[in-house]
Amino acid sequence: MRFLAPLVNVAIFLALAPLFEGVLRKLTAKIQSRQGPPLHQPYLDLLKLLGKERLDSAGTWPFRFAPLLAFAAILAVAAVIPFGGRANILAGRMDVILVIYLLTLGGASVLFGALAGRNAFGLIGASREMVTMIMVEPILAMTLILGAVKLGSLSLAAAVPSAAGASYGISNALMLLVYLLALQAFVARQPFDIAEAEVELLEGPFIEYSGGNYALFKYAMMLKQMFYAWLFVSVFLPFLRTGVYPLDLLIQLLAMFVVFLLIGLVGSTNPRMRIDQAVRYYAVLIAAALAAVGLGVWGH
Amino acid sequence: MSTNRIISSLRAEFGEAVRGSSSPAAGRLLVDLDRSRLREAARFLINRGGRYQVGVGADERDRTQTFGLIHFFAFDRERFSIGLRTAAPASDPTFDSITPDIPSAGWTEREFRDLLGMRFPGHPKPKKLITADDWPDGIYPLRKDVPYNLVPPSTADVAYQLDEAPPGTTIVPVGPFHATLHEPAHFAVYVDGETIKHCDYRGFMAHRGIEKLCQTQVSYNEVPFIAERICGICGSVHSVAYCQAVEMAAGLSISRRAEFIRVVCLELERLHSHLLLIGVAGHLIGFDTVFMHAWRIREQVMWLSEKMTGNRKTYGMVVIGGVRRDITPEMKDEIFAVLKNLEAEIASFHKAVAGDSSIHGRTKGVGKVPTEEVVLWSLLGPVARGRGVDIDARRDFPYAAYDEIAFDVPVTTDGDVWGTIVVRLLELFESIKIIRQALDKMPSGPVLTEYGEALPAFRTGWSIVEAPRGESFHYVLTGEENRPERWRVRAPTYTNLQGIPRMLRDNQFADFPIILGSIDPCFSCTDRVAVVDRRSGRKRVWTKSEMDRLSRSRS
Amino acid sequence: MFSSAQSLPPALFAAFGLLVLAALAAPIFARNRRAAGIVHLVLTAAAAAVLLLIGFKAVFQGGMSEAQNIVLGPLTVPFLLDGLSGLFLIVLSFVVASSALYAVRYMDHDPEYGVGGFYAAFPLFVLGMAALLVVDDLSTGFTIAWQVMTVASFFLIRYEKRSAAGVRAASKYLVLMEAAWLLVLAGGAAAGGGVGDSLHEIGLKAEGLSGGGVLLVFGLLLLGFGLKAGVFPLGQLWMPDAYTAAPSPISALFSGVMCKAGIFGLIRVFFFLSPAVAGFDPRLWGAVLSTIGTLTLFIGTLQSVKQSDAKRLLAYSSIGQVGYIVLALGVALWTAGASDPAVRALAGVAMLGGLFHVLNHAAFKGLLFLSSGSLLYATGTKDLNKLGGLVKLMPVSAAVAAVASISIAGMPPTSGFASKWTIISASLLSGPASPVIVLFGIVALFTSAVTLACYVKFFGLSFTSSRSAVTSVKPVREVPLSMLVPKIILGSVIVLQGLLPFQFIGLVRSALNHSAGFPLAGGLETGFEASLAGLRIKDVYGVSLNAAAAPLIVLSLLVIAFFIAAFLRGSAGAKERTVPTWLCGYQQLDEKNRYVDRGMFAALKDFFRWTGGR
Amino acid sequence: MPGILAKAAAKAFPKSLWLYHCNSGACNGCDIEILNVLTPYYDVERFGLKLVGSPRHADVMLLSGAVTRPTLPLVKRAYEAMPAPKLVFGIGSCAAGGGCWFDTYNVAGGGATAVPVDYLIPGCPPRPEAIIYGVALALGLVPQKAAPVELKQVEFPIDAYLRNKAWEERNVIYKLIKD
Amino acid sequence: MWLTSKFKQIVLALKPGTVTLKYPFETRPVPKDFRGRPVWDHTKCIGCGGCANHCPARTILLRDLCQEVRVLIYDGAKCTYCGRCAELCPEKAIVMSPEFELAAPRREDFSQTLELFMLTCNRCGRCFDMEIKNAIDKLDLRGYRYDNIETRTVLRRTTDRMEPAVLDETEAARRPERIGG
Repeated sequence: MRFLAPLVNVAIFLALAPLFEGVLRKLTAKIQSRQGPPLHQPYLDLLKLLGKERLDSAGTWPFRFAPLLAFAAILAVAAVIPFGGRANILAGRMDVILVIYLLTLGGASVLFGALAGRNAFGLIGASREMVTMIMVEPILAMTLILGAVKLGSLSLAAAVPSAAGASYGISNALMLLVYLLALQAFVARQPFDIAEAEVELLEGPFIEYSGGNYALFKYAMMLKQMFYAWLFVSVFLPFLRTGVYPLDLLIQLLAMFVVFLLIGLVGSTNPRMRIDQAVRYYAVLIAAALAAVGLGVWGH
Repeated sequence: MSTNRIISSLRAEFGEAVRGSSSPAAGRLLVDLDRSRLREAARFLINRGGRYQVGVGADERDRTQTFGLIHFFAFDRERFSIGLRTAAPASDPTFDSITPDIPSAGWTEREFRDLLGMRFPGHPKPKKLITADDWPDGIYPLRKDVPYNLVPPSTADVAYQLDEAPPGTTIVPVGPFHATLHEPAHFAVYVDGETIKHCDYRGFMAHRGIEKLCQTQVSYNEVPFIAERICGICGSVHSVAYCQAVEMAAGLSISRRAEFIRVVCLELERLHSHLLLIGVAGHLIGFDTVFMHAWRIREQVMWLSEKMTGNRKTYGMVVIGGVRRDITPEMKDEIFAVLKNLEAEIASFHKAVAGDSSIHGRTKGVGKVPTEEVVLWSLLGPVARGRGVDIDARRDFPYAAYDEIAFDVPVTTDGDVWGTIVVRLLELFESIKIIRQALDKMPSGPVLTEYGEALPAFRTGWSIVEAPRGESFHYVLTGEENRPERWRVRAPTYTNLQGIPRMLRDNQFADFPIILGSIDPCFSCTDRVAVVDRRSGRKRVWTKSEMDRLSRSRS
Repeated sequence: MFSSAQSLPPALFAAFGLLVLAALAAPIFARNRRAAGIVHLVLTAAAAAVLLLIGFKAVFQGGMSEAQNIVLGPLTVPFLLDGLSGLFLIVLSFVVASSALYAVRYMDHDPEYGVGGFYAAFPLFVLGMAALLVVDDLSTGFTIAWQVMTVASFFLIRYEKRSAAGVRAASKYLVLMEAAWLLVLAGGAAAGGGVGDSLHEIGLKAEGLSGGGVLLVFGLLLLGFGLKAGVFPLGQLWMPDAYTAAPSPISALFSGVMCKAGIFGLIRVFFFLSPAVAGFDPRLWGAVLSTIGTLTLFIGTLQSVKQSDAKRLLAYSSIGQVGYIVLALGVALWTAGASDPAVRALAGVAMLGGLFHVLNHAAFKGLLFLSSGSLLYATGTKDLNKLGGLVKLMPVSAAVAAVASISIAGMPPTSGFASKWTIISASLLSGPASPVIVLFGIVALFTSAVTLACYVKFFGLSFTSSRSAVTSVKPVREVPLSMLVPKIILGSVIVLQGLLPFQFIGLVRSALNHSAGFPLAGGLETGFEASLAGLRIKDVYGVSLNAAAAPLIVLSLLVIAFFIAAFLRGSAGAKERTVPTWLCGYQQLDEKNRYVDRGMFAALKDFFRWTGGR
Repeated sequence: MPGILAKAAAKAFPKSLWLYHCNSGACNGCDIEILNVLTPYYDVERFGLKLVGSPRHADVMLLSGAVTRPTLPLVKRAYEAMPAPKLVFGIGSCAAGGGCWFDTYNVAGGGATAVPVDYLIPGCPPRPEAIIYGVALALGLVPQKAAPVELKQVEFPIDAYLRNKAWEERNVIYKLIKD
Repeated sequence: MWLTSKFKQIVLALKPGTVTLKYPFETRPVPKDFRGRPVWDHTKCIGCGGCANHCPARTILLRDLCQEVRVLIYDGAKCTYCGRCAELCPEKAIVMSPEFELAAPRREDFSQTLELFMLTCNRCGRCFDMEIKNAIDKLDLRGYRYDNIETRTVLRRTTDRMEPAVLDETEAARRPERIGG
């Protein structure tokens, strides 16, 4: 079972990430008084994209390589995390720093791809993406580190559900708030879909990608937002646990569903921020997260 | 200052250069001027509080062997509009450029450089404006000897020279197919980092050459249907403005009821246009929910106008002499019902949006232009009213039935994008008020005035209509063969768009969509050049060799 | 050849002799640039080989256990060749050999300047650095080594004599290095060390120092060696200018080895000299060092993002990377002084991480400087705004530069990741000892994202991106093989370091364990496990697993996921088609609308404008 | 497996059409109605349609407006920039046939002069329902209603033709019109 | 400020509920005066050409085939649905139908062809009087007796560029079989 667990993780992620995306789209539609697409629409989108021609405007290997790497990085993250509250065989060899870096690797490959695409819009998008990544990565890191400093371990199994039981303190509450405020930035939704900015940048870094390449990026984005929903649930709601794996899994997925509702609600009731405004906003969040970690170290 | 006083002061200032003057209607004045004093006279009018409206150039070689040029100025406080009419001999169509003094005249002059082959020495940016990049110089489509469907061969060097880049900037090419635009126009945005330093516009890609089309086919009363299609949003504005210009030129008076129905059409159009813009503005700052709900509310207006006029855009309603369809009592009730619902919906929408600090964050302080510069660039409509300039043609140059209707003109002094949006939100309520009054005060009577005689030829009229985006200006010179000799349209976007580089300067690139969106740009309006010319007696078909010769003779 | 530790000095002198010979022989052939280069290469490489052997021997078999005096005429110079010196000698010899090979063809590109002086100064510079690593005093020997190194490198920076900026950079460098020399001398004197005293003896003399005395001695030494290493704000004074002015192979040496001499000095001072001084508070000085390190890495890297000159970018980034090493030293010192044994266990981890980063940094930064040299060689410019689209023209250079860029950015499973992981996890886990170190760890994490931005920019603007006027007009070709080989060698070293970090950690550990007087020797193993399955910190707080990173497993995971992705992409049988870049239809890709450095990360640069460095 | 996925992708294609709006010189009317079909009352997203900004992501080009001389090469370029399989919808009478300015000096004609148009949706502007109908037609949800209408006042007396030798004349004149 | 706005926005969103129409599965009634596709009543058309003459889009083509046969071809692809033809038709033979579901893959699908049977009026040659008196709306008819068959000129040259495809379709349409060899 322990050997199968990474595969189960990957399978669940691959299978459900588009569904959650569908939930988001449906919810957005409802808020806009529309009927909205069917829940399974993202699957169709991905499938269709796979069947489409891949246009290559760069003709260089970084351009073709980037989508594969972006997808692979996030899939690797999905494989190692303790999904359903159970650490799998890989968790013993990985820790949260690795997860943070792997996520960064996924983001970086988007950048490499955008730069290879040579499109002015892609490059603006990429540079905004990078700025966002630089500014929100510490928040993500501190979310995980808070648990780490409390328990003195950076391991995935320990650090992620650190807030369990008695150690849930002021610091965790503060960090929860920060995480919620940064959630939209993690999943690149409004008001922080600054890098893709449909209206001005035409999907930014992805502007040159089509067909299967674009499908991989899209898929990677969906996986990423599922990861962040999972992270929220398992870091801040660790008490939703029974110890029975299938049940835990189900509870976790339900809680993630709720997180997605929240993402959808916030995403559809806010305008996009400008990158300079967003950077200032992130800086405040970083400060708050630092305060939370400080409190955590002092034992609150 | 009255019209008499401006004439006498012009005479005093320029003496013999003022050849004569006429007044085709109340509040309209035409002054004939020697072309050597044109620039001074333009500056004279501007210094006395005039606002530059537009220039009209015409090929009058078959009548007077000249190229004519009229610059129009509006005196909004004093409620009159004055045209400075000059002419240049056919052999030397050169006029002094007034652009150095009046930046908003820049396009007019470039336009006639392209279309009539006029020359404007002293123009700061004498570049191509209207014709396609590969259109050969030396063929001027508005000249009467060029057939309407002439398609000259491409010239070899087709690249348009963009403006010199300010140091340290690169270009972000926006358009013609870009999610912000929805219409083909190209903006070369020069950015330093993310900050916009300069912007070059290469538009007029939706230029459809309506005038030459009309040269052979269309008569007076088909023009309104084509005029409506100058713009898909403010269609009625153009047909009303055209019809009013013809009616003014020909001295026709139409029934009062028709005038009230025109007001209803115009205001319905303003309602749907403003809701559209507010929605689009939401979309442009990435707030799609605002877009969806604004358009959901707007849809009622569309349904209403579909019921009223038979087309979702109030198309096909206005003709010379009145309107085509009456408003029946049942329809009147229905309009009232829809208005009631609409008012409630807009009010709750207004409440939900107006106080949202996240929207303020994207719109306040963005695209700021000081009030003095607004006048200098002749910005119009909500773009000007949102920046503290109180102009509204409905009040300043009353037309149709607006003289009988009481309404407010909302003005804010924010000077930014948010101001223009607030003005539009408030105008929605005013429009509802106006429609209610119009329906109440509407007298009975016929809606279409019949008249038996052909319209008199070579009379001038120009009408000013407040479109949702600002003042629309139509100039008509009536012609002989049941169609206008010259028809010139200046849509509000034509001048507002010229101010865009000024509004963009030193803003973030992320604000480009909303700044551009805040003028509610309508490139098709701008690009129309709807000038109807009388059928030329000397029409001739160009042979290939002649065309080749012309193509070579440029430069 | 060297049967015992006693045979090391003769071998060392043999190497020095070879270097002197190179300095004398190579300029003779200066007429023929290549011949001079080859003569220089042969002799220098031979010397490097000897140094490498010495280094390995010292690291694995143990060097001298205490300093030996060598009498040079009237002067007595204490020599100490222990594991630590050996480790640095290994680094030195690798980078020196690569640079010497690289220089043969590289020096062709600028025929305006003669190569005689260059090939005379190069070996002497190496000699100076090598000597600095083995002298064990703060007076005579130190002075000789330091002056040889400084004067030789001064002439190397001045290589482009007719460039005013280069000459100014060289003069500034000289003045500051002499200042650093004086500071170190003063530090040694303040500690009571006489002429010819070995470090050990100085330590004995300074035993009774306390309070102000400690502050004076260690403050002076920190300033002196910090100036050399390039910590904030001292590094900013000379490093960017000097690195940019020097020819690229020399920049690689500067960054890969010379600034490590400062680190070496800091280690000697804070780990070998300090234990003897009773008044020395390791926690205080650990805090000082780690604060300086954090400031250095944060500010250096942020300044690096703002550069548009490839070599300046690399130079600022070197400051940043030195910051990581100094942070590691600081954390090691701090935790070593902790009372909690669990926390003390982390000192060894931090130390290993710091020294591992020294190895890594030498490899990837050396490679990056050589890459920037290749850019300059092939295109004639190192301005990132004028480069672009070279990936097709210089595929091998692009590939190795990509490896180095990914690696320095710390992306798993590369070498940069392994060392940064070690440093960061050590500092994060020291939390109970001091919350501030956790903050430093977070800053280090944040900064590694900034480093990524830097190198995305470096790689993107030079190799991918679009062809500029320079790169599309000039016939750009891949650099010659003799310039590629050293880069490929360094590239393979990077890959090895990334995938087999435990081997290199083992090397470092062995070096430290074979360094007489290293206070943490023997304690390096506690709680830290480096094996084929990766690196692990465990049992520190009685927790079975504190942190773990396994490059090989990550690599295999990534490869599997990569194949899943590739399968997905290709599965539906879609075709590929080449099309022009889409710029909204009207414009084509050209010089005016290609993206330049100004716009990259504009918001970030604005937000961090206060860090300076523009 | 690859074959199955390819088939599935082909099947998913009509259910997930991403629209790329390309205005080649329209008056705005059709563009607004195109946006309008996304709004709550019409909401084409329920068929999986959505508007995208880059032609690289598009399946359908929504062409509105007569193709003007400056946009003719640009529209072709945009079409080239779309990955196959791709469809083109000509929205409005201008894109369908050039509209009222189909032959002026700056207009090249309807959408078909630039790119192969798969579905035409005439109307000035077409109602949002008409656009949805066009989409539904492409998705195969509704039958096509428009068909050429041919009306004759009377069955022409054959003898009249014969008397005037009109049958031959007719062919001559039809040919004349055709040329 | 921000939060209250968000609440108001959510209320704004929730109050109307989902308003999406079910079209194309259910059709909303079309307003009664809606101007959809114009429909010719061939029993009423007198072939005067007023529609062709006054069509702003010049989409109606009128040709004489021979003395008795006049063809009216309407190309719906260019039509702007303004209703000008219906308004001016003296016989009210054109009705703007509420039909708007016109999408089709081919241009020809929108065309209407009328074959009109023309007779010579044996009274004054003047056939009808305009009911609308506006001078600018006059139908400058040249009569509909066409007898100059020898020159084979086309009666009314409304456009120079009628799409050949439309005419193709007309050509292919069913015609009376030729009888009698």
